[in-house]
Amino acid sequence: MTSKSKTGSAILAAFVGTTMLAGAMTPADAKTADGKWLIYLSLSYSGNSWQSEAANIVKALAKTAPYNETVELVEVISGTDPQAQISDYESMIAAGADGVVSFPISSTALNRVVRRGCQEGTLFFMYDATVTEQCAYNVSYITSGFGENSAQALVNELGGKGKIFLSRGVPGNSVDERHTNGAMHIFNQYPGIEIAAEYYSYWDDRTTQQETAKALAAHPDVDGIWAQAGEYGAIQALLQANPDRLVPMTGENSNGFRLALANPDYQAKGLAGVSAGSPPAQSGFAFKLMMEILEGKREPLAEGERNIQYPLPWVPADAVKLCEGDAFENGCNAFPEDKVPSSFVTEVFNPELLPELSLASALDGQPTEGATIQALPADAVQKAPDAPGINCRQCEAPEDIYALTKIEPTVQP
Amino acid sequence: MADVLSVQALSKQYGATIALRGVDLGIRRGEVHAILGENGAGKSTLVKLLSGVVEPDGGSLSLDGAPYRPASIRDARRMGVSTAFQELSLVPDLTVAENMLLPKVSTGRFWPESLASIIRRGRDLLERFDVHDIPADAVVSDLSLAQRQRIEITRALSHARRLLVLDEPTAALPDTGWLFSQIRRATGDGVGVLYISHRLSEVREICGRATVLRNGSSIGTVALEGVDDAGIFSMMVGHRPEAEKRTALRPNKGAEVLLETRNLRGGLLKGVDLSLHAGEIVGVAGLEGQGQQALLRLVGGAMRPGGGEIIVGGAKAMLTSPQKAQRTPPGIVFVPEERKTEGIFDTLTAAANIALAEFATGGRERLVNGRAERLLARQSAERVSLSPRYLDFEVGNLSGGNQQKVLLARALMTGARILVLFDPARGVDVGTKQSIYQMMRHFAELGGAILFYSSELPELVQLSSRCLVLYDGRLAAEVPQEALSEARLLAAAHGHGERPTNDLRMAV
Amino acid sequence: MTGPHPAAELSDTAAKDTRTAQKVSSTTVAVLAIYGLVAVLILASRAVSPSLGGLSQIETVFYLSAFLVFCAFGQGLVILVRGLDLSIASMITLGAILSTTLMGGSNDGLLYLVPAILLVCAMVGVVSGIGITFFAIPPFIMTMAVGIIVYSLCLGVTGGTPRGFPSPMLREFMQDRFVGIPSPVWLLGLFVILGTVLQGYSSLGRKLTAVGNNPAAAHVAGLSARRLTILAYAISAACAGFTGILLAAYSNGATLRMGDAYLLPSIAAVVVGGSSILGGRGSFLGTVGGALLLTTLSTILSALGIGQGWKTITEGLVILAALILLRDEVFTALQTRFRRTA
Amino acid sequence: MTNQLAMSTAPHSRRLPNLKVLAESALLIVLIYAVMAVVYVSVQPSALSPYAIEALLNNSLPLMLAAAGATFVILQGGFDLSVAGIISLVNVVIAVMPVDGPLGALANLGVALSIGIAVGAVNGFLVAGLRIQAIAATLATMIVCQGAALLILGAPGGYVPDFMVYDLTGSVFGVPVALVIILAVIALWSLYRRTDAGRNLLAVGQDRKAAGLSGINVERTEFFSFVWAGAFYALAAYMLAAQTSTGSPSAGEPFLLLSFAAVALGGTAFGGGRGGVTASLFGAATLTLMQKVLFALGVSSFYTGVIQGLIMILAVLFAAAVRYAVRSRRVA
Repeated sequence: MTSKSKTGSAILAAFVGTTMLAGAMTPADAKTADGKWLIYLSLSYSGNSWQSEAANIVKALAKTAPYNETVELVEVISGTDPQAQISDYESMIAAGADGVVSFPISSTALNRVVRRGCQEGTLFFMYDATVTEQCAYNVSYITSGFGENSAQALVNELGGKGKIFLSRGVPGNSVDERHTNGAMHIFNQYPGIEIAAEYYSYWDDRTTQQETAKALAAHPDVDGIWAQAGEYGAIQALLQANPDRLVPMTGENSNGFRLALANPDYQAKGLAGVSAGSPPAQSGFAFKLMMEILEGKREPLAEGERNIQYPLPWVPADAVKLCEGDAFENGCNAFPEDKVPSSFVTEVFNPELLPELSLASALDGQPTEGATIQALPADAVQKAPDAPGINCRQCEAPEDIYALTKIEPTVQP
Repeated sequence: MADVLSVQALSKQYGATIALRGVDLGIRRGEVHAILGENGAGKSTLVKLLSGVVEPDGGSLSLDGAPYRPASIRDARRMGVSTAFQELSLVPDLTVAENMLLPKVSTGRFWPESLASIIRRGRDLLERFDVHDIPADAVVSDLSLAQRQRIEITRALSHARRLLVLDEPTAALPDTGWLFSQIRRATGDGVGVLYISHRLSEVREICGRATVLRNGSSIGTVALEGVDDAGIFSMMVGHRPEAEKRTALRPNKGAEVLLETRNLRGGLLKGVDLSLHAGEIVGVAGLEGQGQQALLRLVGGAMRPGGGEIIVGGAKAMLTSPQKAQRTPPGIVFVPEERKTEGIFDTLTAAANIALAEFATGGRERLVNGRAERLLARQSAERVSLSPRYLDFEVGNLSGGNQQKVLLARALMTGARILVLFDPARGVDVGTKQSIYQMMRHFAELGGAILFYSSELPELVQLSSRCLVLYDGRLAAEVPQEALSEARLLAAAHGHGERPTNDLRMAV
Repeated sequence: MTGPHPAAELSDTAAKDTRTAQKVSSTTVAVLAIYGLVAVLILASRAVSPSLGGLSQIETVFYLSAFLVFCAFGQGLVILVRGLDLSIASMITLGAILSTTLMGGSNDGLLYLVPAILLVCAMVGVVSGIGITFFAIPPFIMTMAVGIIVYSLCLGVTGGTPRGFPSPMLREFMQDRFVGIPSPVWLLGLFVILGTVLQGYSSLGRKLTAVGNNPAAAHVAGLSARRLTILAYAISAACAGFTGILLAAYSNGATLRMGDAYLLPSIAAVVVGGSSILGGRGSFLGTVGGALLLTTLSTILSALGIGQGWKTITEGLVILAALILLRDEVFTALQTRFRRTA
Repeated sequence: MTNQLAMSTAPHSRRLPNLKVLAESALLIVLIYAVMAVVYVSVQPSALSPYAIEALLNNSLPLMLAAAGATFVILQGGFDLSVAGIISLVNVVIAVMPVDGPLGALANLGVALSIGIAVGAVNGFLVAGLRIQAIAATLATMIVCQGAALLILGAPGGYVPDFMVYDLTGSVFGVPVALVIILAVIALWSLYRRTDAGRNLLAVGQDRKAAGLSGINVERTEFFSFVWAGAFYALAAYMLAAQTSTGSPSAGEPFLLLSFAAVALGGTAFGGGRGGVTASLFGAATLTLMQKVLFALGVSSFYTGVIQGLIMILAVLFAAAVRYAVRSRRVA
């Protein structure tokens, strides 16, 4: 490393920063020695399909031209301990990171270090999970109404009455709480809906399967299941308990669940519902957005405006369509069983925002051959509503926070 | 009556086991009172009750006329009763001074006293009781067993204002001189002493009266002057024992050599040549720390040699572990001195303890249950006269003597022809001793060979075909059976020229 | 022996104390008490939901506790030899990932792949055991470090997304019924019998117990304490791997964190089952009882209409109550009371 | 175990380290920490900036305090899983306490310590009073505390007084508050170790029976070890709240295994009798520093675990080797 080139790049960056970013933020001034942007990809744990797909997307994009020339991406896995992620963020800031694209382990514990990073000129882009620190960008679907919309879909399927299970996420987690609050907002309107059991499935297929099996022992006559991620496990538990009976259920985006929804055999047994929920594609969107801001192609947003909503994927049973190729093309939204594991989260693609990606990107972090980075559409950024404890600290949620966006009630309470 | 302690109808039960069923005794001020009884007669329980470790189920205790019911050791000490325990209650990593002062070492409650000051106070205490050769700042784990025992006794002395309980205080002491002078000083101050020992001679020397326990009951209190040894034994066991016979085996020089060592070194052992023939019992004598421990452990495979050779069954052998020793034909089995730490498996039944030898040596895994183990163990148990009904007991609940029998039975079970025993009859009662001697002779008669160390000279004289005397890690003398006498051994043990002390016992 | 010797008579006289070995050991009582507690819980669960307390709940409990029982057996053996196996979670993951990646959704090679996977897991256990015995590394650190290393390797090799499917045959096995009872429950039964024999009624079990009870004495008695300790860790790792294989078949795929949910419960099952955490004492039947108790409890709790906070508190309190009831002191007190009244 | 075997085969070399050597055992982990710090600083010179040091200390402090607490229990031969529960519970209680300013911080500290001590006392009662195996009893209390934490705060959030968030994680007269706390704990321990209570703690861990027969109140010693532990866990939760400026009902979970790893890394023997709080503090600091070193060395993130695991094993081996060398020199 020569001091000359370092100084040169610093000057260049400072120049770019002052001229193009109009002083809205401290310019990123520390590219790596070879003139690349130093970007960290900070993960919680890469322990399930969702996490690794999200990470792979960012890795694939960073290898896609022209980022393969201009971006040095360093991946860091911090485990499940917020203290470890705090330590890693500190290290990234100390190393002069230009940007950090991250799945934050805690919505609140990281605020201090994020704040400091912002002061040092590091851009923070959180995907999926969020932090309440206002200087960070949150790219997330959380505010898009997964809970209330999927709950309404289930209520519609059940005709407004029945015994249901709530298969929740991780206890004490703000995302789980938001989803469940949204769902309960709907369920509470229908006196005919009885919550027979409520259990935590840790967003994991296997845990969902075991917990659902336990609940089924007490309530074999359940009429429907409202599930967060891990939904494919619930189907397996239902089949285990009674191979001839399925019930309407809503869940997230696993390939297994989508295939099951589209399976006529399962439909005949009673399966119906909607696949919605958290898309790994958020990470790619966050990364591209961050790069555009870093490169000056896009104005940075003012603090307080940095909560960006990612649209909620919404695939009812009749809309499931198998993909022929290795990407979402022609409106397809699921893959054949032999291509991906059932736990594979299908929503890695977004033809508008992320046309660069293919299955190889999501599975192995490989760039799609011949693809180059396409600029995000000008209107790609959609502001997310305030959600206290999720993307802001002392703020008020809008009154219509649980307004339905994807579905209309077909039954009245 | 000037009884400092009076005990009436004392009873104690542990779960289903009745340990004491009615003990009466009284100890006068300034008296040394012996408690006699076989292992399992209830002596240990009595000690525990008096010292506040456990509380009685029934009966009454009074101290200087006032009811005495200690809830803890501290409680007992507060009332002037303190105990020197047989199993030694010293904390290994603390200094002598700290151990002396436990549990309240420091004078300040919240601000600690400096270690130097604690050691000074500890040293003063030691001086007060004429202990001059043990530094107060030594760490207990660095001390010899004998030194530790003296610290244990000194600590008890320092707390004893009314009653001093001494449970086998001489088990590891090389002589009784210091102990007895301290006891006399305490009794001179009016302290009553409860004295427990298996050694009748020393009991007669220091005690005036004795209370005999049998099966948890007190049989009676006698003035020791008025009763002979046989009479005491008969009270202890319920009938008169036959006179002891000296029936040592004739040495058989022509017999096959089972084991030889050449210039064997390691630990304190500086080079020993010995040979062990089939059919003989070779005793090892020596003062404390002359390398006897190393010799037996080396031969038993429980210690790695520092040099020299061991030849077993005619071939050079590397005895790297007790297992290796057992498996080297014709087989060597070692029974260590410390029953609790290296011998028994306390929560397993006696049968399981014995039968384990079969599983350790037999290579194949097999199914077992309690019955199978009992069957396996039964024969070996018979050879050491262990009553078969004890086979179902957890070994931890058995008396020390029966535990020792279990260990010997396990050793026999291995089928090894060479037995290496470290003080096999230490701390066991008369009856058990006889069973052990009998087993040893029988073992040798059947063509086995025994190498054993004993801290009791009479035992060596009585049992050995010949006796090796160690001094400073080397063989000082080999005494043939015809020349065996306690005086001869003692002289050799002191390195030939030195004058034997008056006391006839030696310690580990 | 020839003729009665005085010594023999002496000890016979001495033996005239009335102490008797307890015919029913306190361990047996404790084991029975756990199963009693499980039965009480199941019966009481009718109050929670009318569908509970029936055969289908018992079936669910057996089915779900099978996984816990499999890995708790290994944990129990390790605890028996005074150790602790914190690598269980990672070994479950390893077993699951190996089975899905190697079998790749086909039945070919099932017969040799399963033993091969178990062997690989056992070898990892041997590594832990060697570190613990020969290098005197505390079991806690050694198994935790090995667990972290294995997990990290799984993560690196799979890139975070384990691919592949379990063998269809295994998958069917997990779903099939035999004589009206799910096949895994039969497997559980077989495993419990084998485990009980191994730990309680075999020479190996006796040797392991001896090593755990008093390692120094075991060495002097001629046992290879080190080899036996290593063996315990190897068995534990293999059991965890076995659990992983079955879990992957149960949920049709492997995930990296699938073992986490079994670490603390495997220890809890062993300890609630009456084994001493200090080693040398314990029975596998007790551990099975502990696992059933924990699983039954969570089945009931999941049907209970209260918030998660209260559920968690209830779970803790019930475990606590079980521990208080299952103490040795309670049995001793009962025994004494019984003797006095009888 | 192997140690015991090796020693039992050669009783004449059976010399457990005395208190002097015990004190030295903290030096070992300090040495390991120093080596790691040198590596870290040489790779990343900016680590020596006052801010970096302050941040590192703040980051390490909660785990250090939790490990310090666990040490009290482990020294007497026990085991305390409740660390995860107590930290979660105290953490959320602080986050929902509507107080502010230095006095508010003090009130928080008072409440935190009360909870920690109370739960510790329950643990102590269960273990010392009812004679339930420590690992099982504390598992149950851990679960109960976690449930209570969920009741109090359903999701991360809440409010922590600014005084805690800024002043307690900052510096006074150029000295980081975290460092002051660490030094205070070290001072407290070196004092406590010499008091009767501290001596009894080690004595009970070394030989429970002998300690009892020496007149030490074993139950009382056990009981208070849990109380001390609870207090330290509470302190850890308090500093965690200050550092993260919020509460989380699952805040304690990562501490469960890490605090024991820290204690073991510090050389404190599981089973009791050997080790100390200072060593555990550095054990915990080493774990945190390891995270930094691995980052600085740029080890491929997928395989950080491999390096982490190996470092843990090597650190323990190194400490054991030094201890062995010291012992054999003493014997020779």
